[in-house]
Amino acid sequence: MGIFIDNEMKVVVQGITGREGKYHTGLMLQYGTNIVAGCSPGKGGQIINEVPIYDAVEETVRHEGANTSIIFVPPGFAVDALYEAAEAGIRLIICITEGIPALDAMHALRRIDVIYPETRIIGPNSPGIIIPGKSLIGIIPGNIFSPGRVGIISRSGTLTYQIAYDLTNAGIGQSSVIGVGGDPFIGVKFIDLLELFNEDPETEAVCIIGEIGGSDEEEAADYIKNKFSKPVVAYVAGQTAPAGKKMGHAGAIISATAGTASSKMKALKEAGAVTVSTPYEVADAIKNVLGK
Amino acid sequence: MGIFIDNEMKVVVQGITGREGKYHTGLMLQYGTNIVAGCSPGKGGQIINEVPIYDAVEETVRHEGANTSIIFVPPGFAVDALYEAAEAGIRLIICITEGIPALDAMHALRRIDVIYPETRIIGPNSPGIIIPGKSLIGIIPGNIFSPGRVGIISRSGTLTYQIAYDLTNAGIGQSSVIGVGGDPFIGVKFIDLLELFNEDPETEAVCIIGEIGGSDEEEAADYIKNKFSKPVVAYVAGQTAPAGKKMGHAGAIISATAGTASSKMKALKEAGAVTVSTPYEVADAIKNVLGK
Amino acid sequence: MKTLEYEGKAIFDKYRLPVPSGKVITEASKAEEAARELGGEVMIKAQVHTGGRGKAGGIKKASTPLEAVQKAEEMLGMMIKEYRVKKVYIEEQVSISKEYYLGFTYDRSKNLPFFIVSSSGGVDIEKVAQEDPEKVRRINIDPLWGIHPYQVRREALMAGVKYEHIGQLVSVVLKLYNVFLGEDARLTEINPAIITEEGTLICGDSKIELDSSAAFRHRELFDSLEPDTDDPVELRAREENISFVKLEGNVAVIGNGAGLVMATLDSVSREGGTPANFLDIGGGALSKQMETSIEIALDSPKVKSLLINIFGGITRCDEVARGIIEVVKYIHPELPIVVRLGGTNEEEGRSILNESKIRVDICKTMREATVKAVAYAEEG
Amino acid sequence: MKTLEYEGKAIFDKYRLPVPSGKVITEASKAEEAARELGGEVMIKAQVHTGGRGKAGGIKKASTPLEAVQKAEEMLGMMIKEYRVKKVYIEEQVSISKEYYLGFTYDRSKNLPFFIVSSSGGVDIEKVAQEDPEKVRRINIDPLWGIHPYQVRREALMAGVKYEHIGQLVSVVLKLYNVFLGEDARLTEINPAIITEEGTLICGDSKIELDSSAAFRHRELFDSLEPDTDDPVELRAREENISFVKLEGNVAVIGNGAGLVMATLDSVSREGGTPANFLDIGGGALSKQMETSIEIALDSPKVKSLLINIFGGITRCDEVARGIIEVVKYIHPELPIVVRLGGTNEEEGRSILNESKIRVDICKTMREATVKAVAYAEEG
Repeated sequence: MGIFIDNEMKVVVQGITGREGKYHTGLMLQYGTNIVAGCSPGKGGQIINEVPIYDAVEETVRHEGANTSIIFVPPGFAVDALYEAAEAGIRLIICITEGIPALDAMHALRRIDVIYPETRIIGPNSPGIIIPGKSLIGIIPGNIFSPGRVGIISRSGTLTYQIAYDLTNAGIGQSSVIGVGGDPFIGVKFIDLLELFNEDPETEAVCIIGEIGGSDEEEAADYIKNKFSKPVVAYVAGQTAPAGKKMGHAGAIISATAGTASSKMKALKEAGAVTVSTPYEVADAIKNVLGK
Repeated sequence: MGIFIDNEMKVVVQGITGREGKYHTGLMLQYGTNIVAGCSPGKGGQIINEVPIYDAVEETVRHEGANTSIIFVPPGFAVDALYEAAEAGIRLIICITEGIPALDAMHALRRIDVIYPETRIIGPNSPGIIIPGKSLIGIIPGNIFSPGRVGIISRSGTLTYQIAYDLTNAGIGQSSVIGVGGDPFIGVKFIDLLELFNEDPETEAVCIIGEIGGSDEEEAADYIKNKFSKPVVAYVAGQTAPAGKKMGHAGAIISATAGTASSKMKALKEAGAVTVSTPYEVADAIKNVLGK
Repeated sequence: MKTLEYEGKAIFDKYRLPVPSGKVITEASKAEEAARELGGEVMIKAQVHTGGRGKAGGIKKASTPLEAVQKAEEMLGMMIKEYRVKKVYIEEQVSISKEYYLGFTYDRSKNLPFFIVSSSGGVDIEKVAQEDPEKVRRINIDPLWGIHPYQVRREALMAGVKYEHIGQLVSVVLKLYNVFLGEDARLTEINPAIITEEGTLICGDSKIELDSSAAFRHRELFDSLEPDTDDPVELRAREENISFVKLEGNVAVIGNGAGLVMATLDSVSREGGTPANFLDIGGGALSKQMETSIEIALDSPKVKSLLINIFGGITRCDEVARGIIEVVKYIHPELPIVVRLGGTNEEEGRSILNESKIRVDICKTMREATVKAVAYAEEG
Repeated sequence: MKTLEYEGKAIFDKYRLPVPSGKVITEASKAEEAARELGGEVMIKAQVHTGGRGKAGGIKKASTPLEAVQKAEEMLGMMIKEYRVKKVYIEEQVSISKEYYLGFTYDRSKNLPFFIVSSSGGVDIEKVAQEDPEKVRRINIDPLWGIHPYQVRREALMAGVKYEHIGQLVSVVLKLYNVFLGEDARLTEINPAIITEEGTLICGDSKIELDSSAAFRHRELFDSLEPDTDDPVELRAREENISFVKLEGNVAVIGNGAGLVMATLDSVSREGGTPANFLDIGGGALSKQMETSIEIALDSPKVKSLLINIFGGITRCDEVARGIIEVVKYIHPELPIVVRLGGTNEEEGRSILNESKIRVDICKTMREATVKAVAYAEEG
């Protein structure tokens, strides 16, 4: 059906009884996402939005066959939710929570990678995944997306919406859209997604929306240069950001020696991607690479 | 050549400059063991017993091709030596050190098992391995052993010597003799060794020398019952030991519910092993099972 | 969140890292007693959130308590880069026979922390890494494996640390890693790690950057730290939990979502202007947050126009429009304001703004809004 | 090494586990002030290294400070099993609405620690596990994974803990695991973990068994603990670092190597005798150690003969023989001594003993020596 998502997907919402969890569960159900259960310790037995609630993720796996989880739990408890999902056998976890301490996330990602290597984590601080017209796991506003053949991978929520909206308005639909998350330590990275998009028959071209900080864009560039077979358009936000200042996202900091937008843009350009310097130039660039 | 030991074995002695390390290196060399290097931080560049000394295990692997290590380092530093050997690529580590804190050993065994799963650890608190007439890695007195076709696996040093000596005096030689160590947390266990002896063409029968505490003997019994194809003679020391008291070895404690010698003997007997109630009955029992 | 030297050394002390005795003062007159208690001969060190204070005159020796007062007097109130010296640290002098560098931070691409050791301490480690790379060693740490003495020993020896210092250095490094983990640091550094003439290792300076996301479990510490900015506008933004960074330009920017705001700054540059700030009002925030945001964004004489760039996703543009109207009516900004609303219900949002008759420019696209805001700033 | 209740509670307190206030006293007269400080109504609890003190009269309530003195007076000096009460703990009374069990220890066969929770506390957990298995849950902990709130919550709920107590219980369990790791425990238990009538969780008792192998990094704690035996011979053996366990029989045993000594005890039983002790002189030990070992092994009126069973490996039998001669000449034991020397240079060893003319029986085999020692004991 799309990147990470197939028809067998059964979603459990961790933290479904919180304000955000409840609200977005409603929106996801409206979009047609197959939510089979919610998890909220002490609230087991309740029904919310016709979704049965359990005390433990393990019970949602056992009773409802949950295999995918979305986490809306507050930062102090979110890592526990990650561990619980991984141990329960959940193989795709989308962590929406923003503000998880960096070392907690680092430990959780490493532990889960070693002990449950089959488990993929998107985020933390991810807006989620959308397969336009089919399925939505996240806090992405579904209405501004349209089905089509351009994949989007991004470190930013609103900026993704902005660009996808431009594409939609230009008549260019999207295949799979994934927000990897704005935190310094995240699970699935650009390069992992490029590998999947490379094999994805639904996707003709990919749009990368990067940010300052880290080196995910540089690694993606390396992969694009050597192995990626589809056209890429890239925009990296933060060309005017000063070093050492956090630009909103915990992960958007330029260190003394690395992480500038210009070095990322340069790497992507040299790898063969079409790079643009504002978000509003993306739609035209995509049109060009698709030959439309 | 024997259990764990082949002609490619190249031994590094960790803690070679200490009293015990130096002394036993001499004895091992006399026995013909292929010791290629010693390791002792800050002593790199020296030569002891014609063995070159290095500051780090990694250097002994790089320069001398070491692939097996024996550890004589004091308890407070022995776990560091284990980690160093594992990271350096050593695949068989014999840890002689007694008195390592239990939780240190537990963490080290688990970490090495997960991060370097190819690495086997014998001990801690092991007297080592001997392939009589061929090779000796440990503090075992080589002179009381003789080459032959009986394997010995044991949790105790002196008791092993006692029994092997009886066998030697009775004209029964030994194929491989391995002391797994008297600590509560050890690497290679009886069951791992039985698997190897099962496949070892040099071994006709196996002698198990157990002790109170833990459940290694019970697990071995289970394996013997279902999969082991050679005759087994077993003796479990501590039939008169009271519960809750440490009988010398840190691992020799009977807990409230498990670990008695009688339960171990019973399990082994039911699995088809010949059990005896004193060490001086072992040699005759071995003669019997070998049909001599 | 960056700590000052004396704050970092107090944390070091908690982890039993060796630090010289010292006392922080805010009035020069207190230097005398402090110096006397510390044995008379002391260092006077400016406590500011920036490096390079030595060159800027922020570190002085004093041989007597009276000299300490005099030096403290000179130092208190001086400027080091954009920071005013409000506190000085009076510290016992230590003799120096050798200086090393020790530090932990993390590698985002590998999701792992790493350790750096250098036999050349007391100077900028990035500079050493470029000029004398053989004096610097770096290793990644698998948090499941931990860091063990053999690794520190191996790397330190390879970086040129003398064998006779290894024992102390290993012990200090393991404690420093405990600081890194235990305090949720993004970075912990001892630079220089001094070997005194007596051969003892002592922390010459401290540098710790704490993870603000982990503040909830270090409440007492965070509440006790000096804020790492002097700027009153940045301080206010922090109090209001608004993500704000001051820049040098004249087009103030407000947007929702870190990526979109960064992109708006990029667009301002691209259209020939210069952004005055980064300001993310966050998701779902409406009138109250918008009011504070506008006040913060406009609180600079350099600012000549304001660009509000909101993309409506889950929060619809009509709701946003009503929020903006309320605020603009209330605060009566005197600068030109350009508002761009896009996304969910954008047309309704724009017509609500249009009908309200408040004095704002309403644009449909991000480019149009940016061009207009830049033009206003050039005029203004 | 087992701790007493008050020692364990002091450790708990260090890890911020909730414990009632209390004071340990050794003289009944101090109970009055202690009780007054603790609010008047207190518990008087005998501090002994054994369970079941409640049934034995080692836990009493007192409603006034004077009653506390009286109860403490009755308790101090009484015997509980083989232990004399030398200290009592005066502790504030807590109301009890529910009692749980929480504990950590380790599973040797898996090389992992495990956690046990039960909704039936205050009683022997082994008994609960047999009689009400559904009230007990046990999970192994992978030390690389750690223990996390979801696991504690899941297991506690399955064991029947009430949901309203889960929050406090999770926090207490995570701290108890920190005690387990941080203090190098073999076992840590809170039994009962009391829920008071106000709904607060508090540790009703403490049980900690520490790993003596880790004593080198907890020196201060180990030095402060009461020894967990009253037996003067066991205490002496500990001081001399001799591995010694007192048993009930009449054949004293000395050997080298834990396995060989255990096997010697087994042989004594097999030949119809009863061993008086376990004593391992360790490897390489000679005259000094042998002297102390003989003194310790013979320090009991029950002992009628002594069996020394030495296997010579690296240490040769001739060296051992010389050591034995030296000691026996010096201490002139009055009991029959049977010495068996086997292994390296055994014949030389035996002839040296023979030639020395000291009054010992020298045997070639372990069986022969055992039979002889047992026969002597029966005669004597």
